[in-house]
Amino acid sequence: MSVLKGQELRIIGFLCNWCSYGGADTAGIGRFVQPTDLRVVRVPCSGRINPLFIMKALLYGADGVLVSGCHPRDCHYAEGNFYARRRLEVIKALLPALGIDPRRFEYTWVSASEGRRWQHVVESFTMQIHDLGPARRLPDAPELDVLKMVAAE
Amino acid sequence: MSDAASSFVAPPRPRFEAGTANPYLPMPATVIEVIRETHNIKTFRLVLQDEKAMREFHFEPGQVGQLSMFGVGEATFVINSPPTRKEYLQFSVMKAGEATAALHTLAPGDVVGLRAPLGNFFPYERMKGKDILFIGGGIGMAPLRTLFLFMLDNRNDYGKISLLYGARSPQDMAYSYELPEWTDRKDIDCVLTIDREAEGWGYRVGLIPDVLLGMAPAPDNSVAVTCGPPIMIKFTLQALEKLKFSSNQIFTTLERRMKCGVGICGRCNIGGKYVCVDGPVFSLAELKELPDEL
Amino acid sequence: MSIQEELQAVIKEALPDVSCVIGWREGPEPLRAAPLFVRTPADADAFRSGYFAVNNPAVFLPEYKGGKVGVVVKGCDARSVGQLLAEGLIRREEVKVIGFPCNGVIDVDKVAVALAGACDPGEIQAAREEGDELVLTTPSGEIRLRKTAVTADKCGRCLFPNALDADVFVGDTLEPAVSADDYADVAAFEALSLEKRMDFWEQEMSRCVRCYACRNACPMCVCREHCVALSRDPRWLTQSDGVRDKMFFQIIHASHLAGRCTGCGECQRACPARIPVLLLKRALSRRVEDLFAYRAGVDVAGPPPLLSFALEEPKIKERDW
Amino acid sequence: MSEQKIVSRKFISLGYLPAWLEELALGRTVYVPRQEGRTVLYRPFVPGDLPEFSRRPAESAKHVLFPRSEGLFSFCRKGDPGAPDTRGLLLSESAEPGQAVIFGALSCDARGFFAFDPVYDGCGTKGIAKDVYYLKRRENTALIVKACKTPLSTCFCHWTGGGPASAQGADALATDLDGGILLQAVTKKGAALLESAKLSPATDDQEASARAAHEAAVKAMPSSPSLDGAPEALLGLFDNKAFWHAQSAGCLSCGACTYLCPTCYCFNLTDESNGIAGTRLRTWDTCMSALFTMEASGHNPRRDKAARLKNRVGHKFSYYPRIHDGRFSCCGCGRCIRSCPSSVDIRQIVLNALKENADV
Repeated sequence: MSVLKGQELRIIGFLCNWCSYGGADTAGIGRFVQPTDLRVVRVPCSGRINPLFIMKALLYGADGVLVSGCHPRDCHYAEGNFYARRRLEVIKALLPALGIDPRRFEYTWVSASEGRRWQHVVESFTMQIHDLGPARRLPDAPELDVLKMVAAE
Repeated sequence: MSDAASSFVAPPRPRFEAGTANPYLPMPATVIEVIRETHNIKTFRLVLQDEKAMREFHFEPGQVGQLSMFGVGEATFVINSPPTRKEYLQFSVMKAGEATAALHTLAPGDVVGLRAPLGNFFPYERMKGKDILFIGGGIGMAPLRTLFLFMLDNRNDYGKISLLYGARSPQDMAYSYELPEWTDRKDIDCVLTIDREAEGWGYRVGLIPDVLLGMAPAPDNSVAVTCGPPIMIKFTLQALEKLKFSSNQIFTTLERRMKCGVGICGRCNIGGKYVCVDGPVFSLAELKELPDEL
Repeated sequence: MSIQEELQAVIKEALPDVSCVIGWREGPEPLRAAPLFVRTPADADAFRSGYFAVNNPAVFLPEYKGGKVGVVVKGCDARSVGQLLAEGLIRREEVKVIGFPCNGVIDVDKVAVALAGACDPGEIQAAREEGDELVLTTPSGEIRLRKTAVTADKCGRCLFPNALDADVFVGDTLEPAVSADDYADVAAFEALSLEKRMDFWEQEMSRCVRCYACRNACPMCVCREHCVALSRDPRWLTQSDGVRDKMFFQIIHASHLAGRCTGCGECQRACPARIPVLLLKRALSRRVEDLFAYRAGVDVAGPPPLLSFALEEPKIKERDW
Repeated sequence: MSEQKIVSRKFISLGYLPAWLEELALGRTVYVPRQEGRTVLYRPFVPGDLPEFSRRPAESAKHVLFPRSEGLFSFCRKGDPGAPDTRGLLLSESAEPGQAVIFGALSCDARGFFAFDPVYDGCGTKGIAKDVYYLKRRENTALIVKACKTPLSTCFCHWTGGGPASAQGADALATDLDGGILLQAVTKKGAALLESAKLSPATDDQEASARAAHEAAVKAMPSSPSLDGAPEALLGLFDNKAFWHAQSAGCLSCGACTYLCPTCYCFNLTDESNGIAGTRLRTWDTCMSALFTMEASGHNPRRDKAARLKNRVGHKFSYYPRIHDGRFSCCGCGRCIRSCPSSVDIRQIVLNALKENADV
């Protein structure tokens, strides 16, 4: 299963190095089939995730953003995910005020051993984003159109 | 209407003439050589890609150029090879900010943009027949190098030529590979100094202003040209005044954040003077006329 | 003695102890006061409080850190002072807070709406309060407006008309007009379809000129020239005139004010393009209040909510995938 | 008005105005004052809309000639698979600007371009460097200003050589009369715009009414102080830290004043790139920002807001007039005062400087 319903959407995942990235690895080693829309960015800890990463992704091209870290009380740095939990929960309130569907951003906790769970998270979130479809984007300045160019002949 | 209105004369409405050159468009240039001078200074030798433009490129010692790293931005550097040696145009870049850090990644064959020549230059015509004293500190040697080599290439036009060049340590001395040639020459007086003793250093030790006072150059029929970090300039100017150099005999170059390089974008002004067009070369007498905003 | 005269007297008394007292004076336009910096007793005569004293003087306090300064504050301004103190951005012993009961302040934009094209608000030559009315002298004669129609929205939901934590309080305390902030403005906006909400911002942000008045007028935006919006590396924003970048700056501003915004509305008032940027901050303030029962500048006893955590978060319902 | 020769005159009744604007908009962009949100701005005319004249625009019209952000040129790396060692680059200049008309600008807006003209025409460089982007737009844009009737409390155009009904720098002057607008062209470009069947010939009576309206508008302005000594006074106070500290106390270092100013012409150049292709942007910049003069080394000649405000006022009323025939680079529109969140009043600063200098 490479893509759900035809068009692949852009989903950005911010995964903590110690748990969720390991969990994704476990899922890979176990050859648990997952949709391919997700692009993973590995970060040291969910506490490292600047809420602006999420907002930047959503404004500049992502159709969905998924954050995953260690389960509460299991943070490699003891308390990073506790801070993250508050920040992520608060930043979510900005989405409806901007006219962005809040379901485009979710966060969850997956440990390194939870390969099955990771598969489930990716499937559920990808499905959720496909239900929402491609995100509307605010226009960029026309003077930046050139950035869409690639190398000249 | 008030007096102000009646005495007001509107400026002429400007006209656009077809074919007017675009002052913001850089000339593509190829890096032909990169020299690592010190831990944070690199020298780049460039040739313009347009061979005709390279042949006809004319500039004066002291003039600057805007080097473009496309995608990063521009920064201003003095052309530090003399107009008398035109196989390439040379720029020395100290790593400090975004643009200079990007420039430091250049390798031979890479393409940069160049807008040059910009700004004024050293009044070398007026310096003819005079004794010339160069005082350079660190990367401040770059603009002096242009004039220094230019004068060596026109050696007979000038009297005694002395160079006092200082840096923090031997490792911080740019153009170290050229120094033996300069110190060996009999027709120039070259004094090198570093701030603190270092192993294997065979020249002077001491801060530039102190060494300068020790050299005690005579001010008669002399011109001093100096460039370096602000604190060195400050004390060097004091030393020169102590040596009875008048403010008309002292020249220096100023640095400012510049963007357009052609007197339009408005940021490099000191009062009504724009460093990019009215400078970067100023005599101390001219500097004293400016508001104190360095 | 009027409140204003009493405040003038208090300012004069405070002066020997402080390098200056920050308050308000008459501005170049009748409807807009300007900040006043009282350094000598004579300066205090220019002090004006009241309906036109809109500016939040707390924005200047971090500049004066390291020396003692006085500040005259409305209730909303006092919340900014409180939050600056809670975050250690200013020191309690370095500020002398002078409070008074505030009856609300004007919103000049609402005057423009109320004038309904009769004249440009800039043409108003004089303004005075008469009971519940604002009397404006215009080139085409006197115009009377109901004050309720031109008072700032924030005053309608104000819970703290009396400066909290003031060293000196002048006058009798006022009862707030409401008992809670219901965030009706945020709710009303979020009742629109997602499409309409984004349309709204696309239209509004197209007016932004990127002057950053919203940021610089914000008492809690203390990074000033070190603002991430100006950073080239990482480059959060391009220099372009695009709506997306402009919107993203507002997101930066709002997210950096989450749990810190005291709702003074200076961002919105300062905006020369009249973009209602306070709305975004209020959406986050509502959330912070819901989750952590925290109101910036009021509930400042403990650490701010986003600089702390609880092992169990009773109000946070996590995704149970 | 008196100093300018009227080339042609026409009258348009209000009912025909939208049709005429639509006609002007054929092949051109017509900018008019337009209500957006709670403010009025110069925006492209939309057929069916009427220009908003009950309030004066919060911004100046300078963005028509000097966009907030424009790509000067784009660059693209050349890939040559045959010769992977050669690294080439393709530069392309941005497209030519189209024709534009600004209808209903204020007199001060038109005069604001006087500050740009000599600088962008290369006077500072003796004509070596001409800003082709600005000059092309200046050439391609016609300005029809509309005479003001009453001053705002922040207006001071007459301090700087202008007036509420001045046509200086404009191509035509529009004046409200009963039932319509009198249009008086003062340049050939303006006269060409008035060649339209939607306009009717104007009468001497209409011109007399307009003249009376202009005179009334001038009379409505409070008297103007002499600013003759301002350039020297401001320079004389350059090192007076206490003076500038006091003047700038309320300044928030934002860019509202400079971005709304019709005469502020400073800009920044930056690159945006995707690694392969990119563009060099010219964007408005503000001397009120600490980054304006911040050097890569960290040295900043204008570190505090007092130094920066001094530069803004000094530039407008001292440095600029000293190198540009005594003309202030201020047109007295008062937008910097009106839109300043702290109501910093540039008039008052100049007057304070004159007073302070006289006291010394």
